[in-house]
Amino acid sequence: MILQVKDLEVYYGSIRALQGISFYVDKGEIVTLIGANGAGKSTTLRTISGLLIPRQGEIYFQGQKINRTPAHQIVRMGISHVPEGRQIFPNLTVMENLLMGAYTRRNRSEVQESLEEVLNRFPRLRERAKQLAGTLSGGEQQMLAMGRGLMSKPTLLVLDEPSMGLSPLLVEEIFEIIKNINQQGTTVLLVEQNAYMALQIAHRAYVLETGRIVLSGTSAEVQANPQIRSAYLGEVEEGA
Amino acid sequence: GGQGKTETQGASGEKVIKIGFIAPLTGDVKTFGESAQKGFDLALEQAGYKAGDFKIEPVKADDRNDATEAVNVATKLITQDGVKAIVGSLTSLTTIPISKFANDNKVVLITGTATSPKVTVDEGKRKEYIFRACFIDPTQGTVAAKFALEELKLKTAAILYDQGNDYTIGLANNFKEAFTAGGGQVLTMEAYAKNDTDFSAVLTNIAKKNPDILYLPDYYQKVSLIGKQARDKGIKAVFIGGDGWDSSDLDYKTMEGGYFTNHYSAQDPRPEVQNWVKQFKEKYGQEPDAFATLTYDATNLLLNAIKTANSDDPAKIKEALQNTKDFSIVSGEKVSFDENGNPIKPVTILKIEGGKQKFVTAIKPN
Amino acid sequence: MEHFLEQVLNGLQLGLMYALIALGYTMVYGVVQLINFAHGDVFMVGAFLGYFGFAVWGLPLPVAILTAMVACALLGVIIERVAYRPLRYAPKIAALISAIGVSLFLEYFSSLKFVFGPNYRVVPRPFPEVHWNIAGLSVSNIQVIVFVVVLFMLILLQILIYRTKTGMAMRTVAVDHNAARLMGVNVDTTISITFAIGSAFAALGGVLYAIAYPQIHPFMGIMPGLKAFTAAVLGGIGIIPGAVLGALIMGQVETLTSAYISSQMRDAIAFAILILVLLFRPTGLLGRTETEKV
Amino acid sequence: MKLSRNTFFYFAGAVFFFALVKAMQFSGMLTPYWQLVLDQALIIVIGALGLSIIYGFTGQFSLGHAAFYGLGAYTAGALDKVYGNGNMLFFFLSLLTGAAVAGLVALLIGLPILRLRSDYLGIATLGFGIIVRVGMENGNKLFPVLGGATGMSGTPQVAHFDLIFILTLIVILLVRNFIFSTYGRACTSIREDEIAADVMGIDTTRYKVMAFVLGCALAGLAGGIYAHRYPFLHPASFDFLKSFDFLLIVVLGGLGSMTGTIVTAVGWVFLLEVLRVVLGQNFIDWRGVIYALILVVSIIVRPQGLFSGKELRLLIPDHLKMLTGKEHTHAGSGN
Amino acid sequence: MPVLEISNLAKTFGGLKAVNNFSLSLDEGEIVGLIGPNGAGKTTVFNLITGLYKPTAGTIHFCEEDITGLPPFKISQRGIARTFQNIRLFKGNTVLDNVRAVFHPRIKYNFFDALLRTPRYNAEEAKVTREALELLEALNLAHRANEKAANLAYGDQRRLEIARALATHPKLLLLDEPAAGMNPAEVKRMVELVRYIKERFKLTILLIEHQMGMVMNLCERLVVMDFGQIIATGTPLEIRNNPVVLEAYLGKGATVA
Ligand SMILES: Nc1ncnc2c1ncn2[C@@H]1O[C@H](COP(=O)(O)OP(=O)(O)OP(=O)(O)O)[C@@H](O)[C@H]1O
Ligand SMILES: Nc1ncnc2c1ncn2[C@@H]1O[C@H](COP(=O)(O)OP(=O)(O)OP(=O)(O)O)[C@@H](O)[C@H]1O
Ligand SMILES: [Mg+2]
Ligand SMILES: [Mg+2]
Repeated sequence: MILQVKDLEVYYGSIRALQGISFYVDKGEIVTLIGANGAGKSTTLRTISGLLIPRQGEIYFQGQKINRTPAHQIVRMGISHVPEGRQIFPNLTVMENLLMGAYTRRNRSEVQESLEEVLNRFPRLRERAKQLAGTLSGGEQQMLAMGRGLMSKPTLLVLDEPSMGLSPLLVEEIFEIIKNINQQGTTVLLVEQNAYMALQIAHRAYVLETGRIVLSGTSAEVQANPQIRSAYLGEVEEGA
Repeated sequence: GGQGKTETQGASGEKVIKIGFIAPLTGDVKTFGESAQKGFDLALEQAGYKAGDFKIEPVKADDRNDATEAVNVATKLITQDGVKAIVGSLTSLTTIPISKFANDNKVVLITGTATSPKVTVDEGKRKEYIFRACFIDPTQGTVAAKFALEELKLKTAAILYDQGNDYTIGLANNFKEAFTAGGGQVLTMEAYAKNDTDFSAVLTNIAKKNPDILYLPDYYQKVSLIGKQARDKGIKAVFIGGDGWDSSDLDYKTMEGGYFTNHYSAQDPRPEVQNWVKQFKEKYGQEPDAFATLTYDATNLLLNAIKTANSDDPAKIKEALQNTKDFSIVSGEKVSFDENGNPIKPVTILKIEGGKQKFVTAIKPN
Repeated sequence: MEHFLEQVLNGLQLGLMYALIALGYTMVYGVVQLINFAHGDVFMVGAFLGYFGFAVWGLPLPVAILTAMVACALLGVIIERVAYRPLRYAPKIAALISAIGVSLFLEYFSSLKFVFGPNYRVVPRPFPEVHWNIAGLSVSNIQVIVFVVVLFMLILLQILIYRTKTGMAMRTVAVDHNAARLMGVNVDTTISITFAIGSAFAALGGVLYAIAYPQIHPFMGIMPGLKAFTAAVLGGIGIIPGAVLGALIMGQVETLTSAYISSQMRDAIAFAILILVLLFRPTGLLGRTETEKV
Repeated sequence: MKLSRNTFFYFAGAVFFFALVKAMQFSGMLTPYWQLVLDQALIIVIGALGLSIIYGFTGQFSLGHAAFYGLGAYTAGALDKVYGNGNMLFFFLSLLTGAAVAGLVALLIGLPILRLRSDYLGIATLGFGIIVRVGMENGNKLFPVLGGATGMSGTPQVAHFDLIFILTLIVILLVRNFIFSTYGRACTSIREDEIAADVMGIDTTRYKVMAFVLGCALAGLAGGIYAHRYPFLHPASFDFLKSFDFLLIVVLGGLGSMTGTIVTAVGWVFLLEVLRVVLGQNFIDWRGVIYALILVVSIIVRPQGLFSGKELRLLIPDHLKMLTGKEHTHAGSGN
Repeated sequence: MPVLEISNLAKTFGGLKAVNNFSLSLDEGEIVGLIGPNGAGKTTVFNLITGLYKPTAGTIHFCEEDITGLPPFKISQRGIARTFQNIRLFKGNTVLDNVRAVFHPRIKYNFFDALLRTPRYNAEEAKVTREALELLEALNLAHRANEKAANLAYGDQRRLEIARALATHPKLLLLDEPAAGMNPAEVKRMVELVRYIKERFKLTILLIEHQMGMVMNLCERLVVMDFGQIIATGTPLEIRNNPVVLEAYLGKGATVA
């Protein structure tokens, strides 16, 4: 178990966004969290990466308790979180953004290696290396965010809706990349609206509803669940 | 505010008169206000907090050198604390509005240092309850011009003044008028703003004109800065200024050789002067400046009037003040008031020499 | 002509003085997007500490300056901790109000008797002033020192911000704290460093200012602070070379206006020019004119 | 036009307050000093409401408000001094002229500079304030009556509580009516997102300028009243540091809240005077220190301001109340 | 008669030709999909139509009238409304006021009516409020009318943006990725919604969307852009089988619901 979350409760002011959720991620897995808008997926990820402090519950990463560790230290421990809405640095160039991803790494040649790797994965970014990131289109920004996330060579890559706003071709590509990254040994925790695709590449899935986990299992099991098919995959016609 | 209140309610049944004191005790000219306060305190202390049959109870207030606050504070002192007379405030900016209020409410007000003619006379009408211990703006400018022309025999002048301060504007304008009338030539008149620290542009212009005199009618801290930069620019002119120079914080080294008009000279052997300087030094460990001296004089003039009237009726105190005859204060022997509430006293001219103020002459203004 | 050149030199000196303050101002703004109105007052505290250092306690000048810089760096960090950090995620204007409060606090507190006191103090020259005559123009050693220091600060800041990791961290913090955190940046530390450097530079500026214009008092920071900030805006706020450019222009405008148009109108004309420049370049001379990407 | 229910209660409240003040005056509880402070507070309320429109509701950062306050003061003061004779008609005419002049100047300067954004706009307005101050210092060269740097005295002191109170009531009502109209909504949408407002059909330039002109005219009106209540006008009373006073009132009150602006304006004026009384003579030099501390602490405790975006029920139009709970929200934190 | 007629539109940023030689004509009542890879220039086209960007070349006619270079608010008043790729609501204002604000150009009382609360003001305010509430009702947001827009859930915010756009009484509605970040079930509901509003408000719609489920279901005609230029147009069926589009945009395994 590389990541374990126990009875997590998180509040925004007085709003209880997470109502006690527990789940785990094993080494080498892709685990996906799916759920409607506002279910608490992003909140879960933000709590894991230390941006939010839980009121209740525990988070263990590689056996270490991290629910009170500040975000900048969690990065060093090996969790890289690619946030929802990209959050790239618009006033930095594409290259600088990528280098920021390796902010915690000291070994220059290794960083250079990762950079090459990322630029090969996203040739578009190489073309735009000197452009200010703020003027990239939506999809380009998403690629940049992913690339930046990979630059820290994480043990656990946490992805929040990486396919949002991307063209179908790129969505496919992104999922390819995720699979690829995973095959090369990085564990992935993936939040996706695009439940089809997510379930296709994930080993296991959890379904979140208003701050609770309502279903879990292997991807196949979850995908087979009729309620899930209607609520998240839109396959059964509902009453208008 | 409360000091002394308990005493007044004591069994003695003494008669009490409250005197207000208004000055900038906070803000950027707090240092002036504190000097004035020292003068006020020392005067009361020397009088044993008594004038005639009356015990003096001072009520102090801060106006932050702000016209609005000054009016608020004067209203408080007059309508709430029941003061019968006020010493203050320091600058014309605050004293003009409170003098109107005091006069309307028939409370005596005497300012140590507010020089604008508008303090005592406005729109051609004399505010009967208002007096001052200093010269009005025209006096010093005129005397300085006369002195420069007749005694120093200097013929050309440049003037540099603060465009936002009516004290310096008043002196500058009157110096110019008198100097020109007396046959001198004002080569240039330049202004700066209150918070300026760099005067190099205008000083460069002045240096080119090479005047005999650089007239600097501002307070000590500003003229020190200007003087320094003027010398750096190679200006050889004699510096001349007004009572604003009178402070131990003046940069004596820079201002060496300059002359300024003042109310008195610390070397004047008169006991009033010597006592004042000595006691001030003893009590506060420093030399008194113009703010302290004039406020001290103003307070003493007021105390004398209360004693003479022996009444706490402001109308009577006002009468007594107006009729002050040959009263000796630090800034003048045998002082009386003219019909506008301005003291009739000679202007002293001092020279900065060897890092000290040196008495040169005293001139009676006409 | 020589006269004109002399005025230009006067303007240069004034401009460099503004640049001295504007650099720190603009750097802090660049990172935290806060008009730190207290900057001018930290500058004042620096001037006082420097003065006490070399004129009262008799420290050698470099030691006095260093002491002032370290003390002000600390002061800057404390101000940020106490007055700005609690407001970090509040609307920007809240921190601005806090900054006005801190500015007033430093002014009024400093003018208390047991602190610096309200007096205007004359600052003695810590070293003799030397004038050189170069092509008919008089140049003083103080002017040269100020020039060198501004240049040094400018280069140092450029290197710091664009060539170091800390600088990159600052630039990310400038945009988005959470995203910066996710990169492993310690946001609190980065902001503290920013304030420390900005305030240390303010102190350095303060001491030099007090040597050039040898008089200090608790309210001395207001006007230079305001002018320096204006200069920073003129050059494009948050942009380091912009601060110097803006400051030099302000210096020239003020000086040449005083010299050739009217000394009464100086501030009016200086600010009128500022407004005019902004109308044509709404984000300052070197500011990026960004069309917001919709 | 029928009086709506809450307008009725608004006036009822006003009458009650007025009666209270009169009773306190009569019984001597309200000394002329506190009366003056109250009058000053009302004057500041009017001026601050002006900035509230400009910044609180329309989001245009202005650091030059005191300049317009001064323009109104000088215009109204000089007019009444020269042409008036203590006559009420002239008093009102001069007030209106003062407001109009401030508004007109705002129009001329606002048209070009309101294109600027946030801090750039702030510094431009601040600069304009300094230009106005230089103008005041040299105004006597054109019109000797203005007195220039030596200040202007002799303005007729005809404003008193009754008049100021009625004017304040009217201003509050008019500002309320403005805010809760389509014009007010146009303004708040500009504050929230100028680009979206533009794309949704709102002429942003026009309403930014309108808000600026209105707000500055109110500052001018307040200035005019000041000139008739305080006997001396001096450029120093209207310099840029005074603009900060208006700004902090509006922010501490809570952006986008008239109620907040009104309460804080009154509170601010009284705070300064109460501190004077509380500290007594011996600690008077702590006044500035404590004032500064109160400022910092209050903004830290309530960064969104006292009433951010909330209004007293009294100020909300009836037809909106039916939709709402106790408090109506019509604005955000507007950062 | 075409509602919108764009000819040879171009926009460059520095050296980048974001839109180039772009021509498009929309007939009344059409729903046309504008698709293409990220960075193709789709949003830029919207920005050009709505006046946020001034075109480098080309003209835009709306209902026969040349609107090229008009300021955004005037274009809106002519009858073009839009939503934004990154939601841009009046966040601090209430849901109701988000909608009411944009009634502004059509309000029939003047400044003095407002200041004096004349009967005209009262009547008109009541009317505007009623209409706004009806719109919110139609988009299933009426129950949140007095909530701050910022407090709405993401999906509600998307719908509020549509409600606000409708409140300008547009003839032409430009939707920029309305279903972004929604799961397939939610996308389906969005499709229903767009159909519904198109009928009810008699709209012509230009739709940018990457979710093929939405585009293929809704649109009669698709325009595909790449590198600022149109690379293909046609019915969904044609586009789905267009090799160029497959290559540039859809990808081989195009999943279409
Ligand atoms: N900063 C915040 N302040 C207050 N409430 C918030 C904040 N962020 C999220 N919430 C609330 O917390 C709940 C969970 O939000 P979260 O962003 O985690 O949802 P999500 O599952 O990621 O949805 P989406 O698919 O829209 O990204 C929602 O009800 C949301 O409104
Ligand atoms: N304001 C701007 N300044 C500079 N470049 C810009 C600007 N706006 C857009 N661009 C560039 O124009 C190109 C087209 O951008 P646009 O946003 O129109 O793409 P898009 O087709 O909407 O993409 P997506 O589907 O990802 O939203 C991009 O390469 C982008 O970098
Ligand atoms: Mg999310
Ligand atoms: Mg787009």
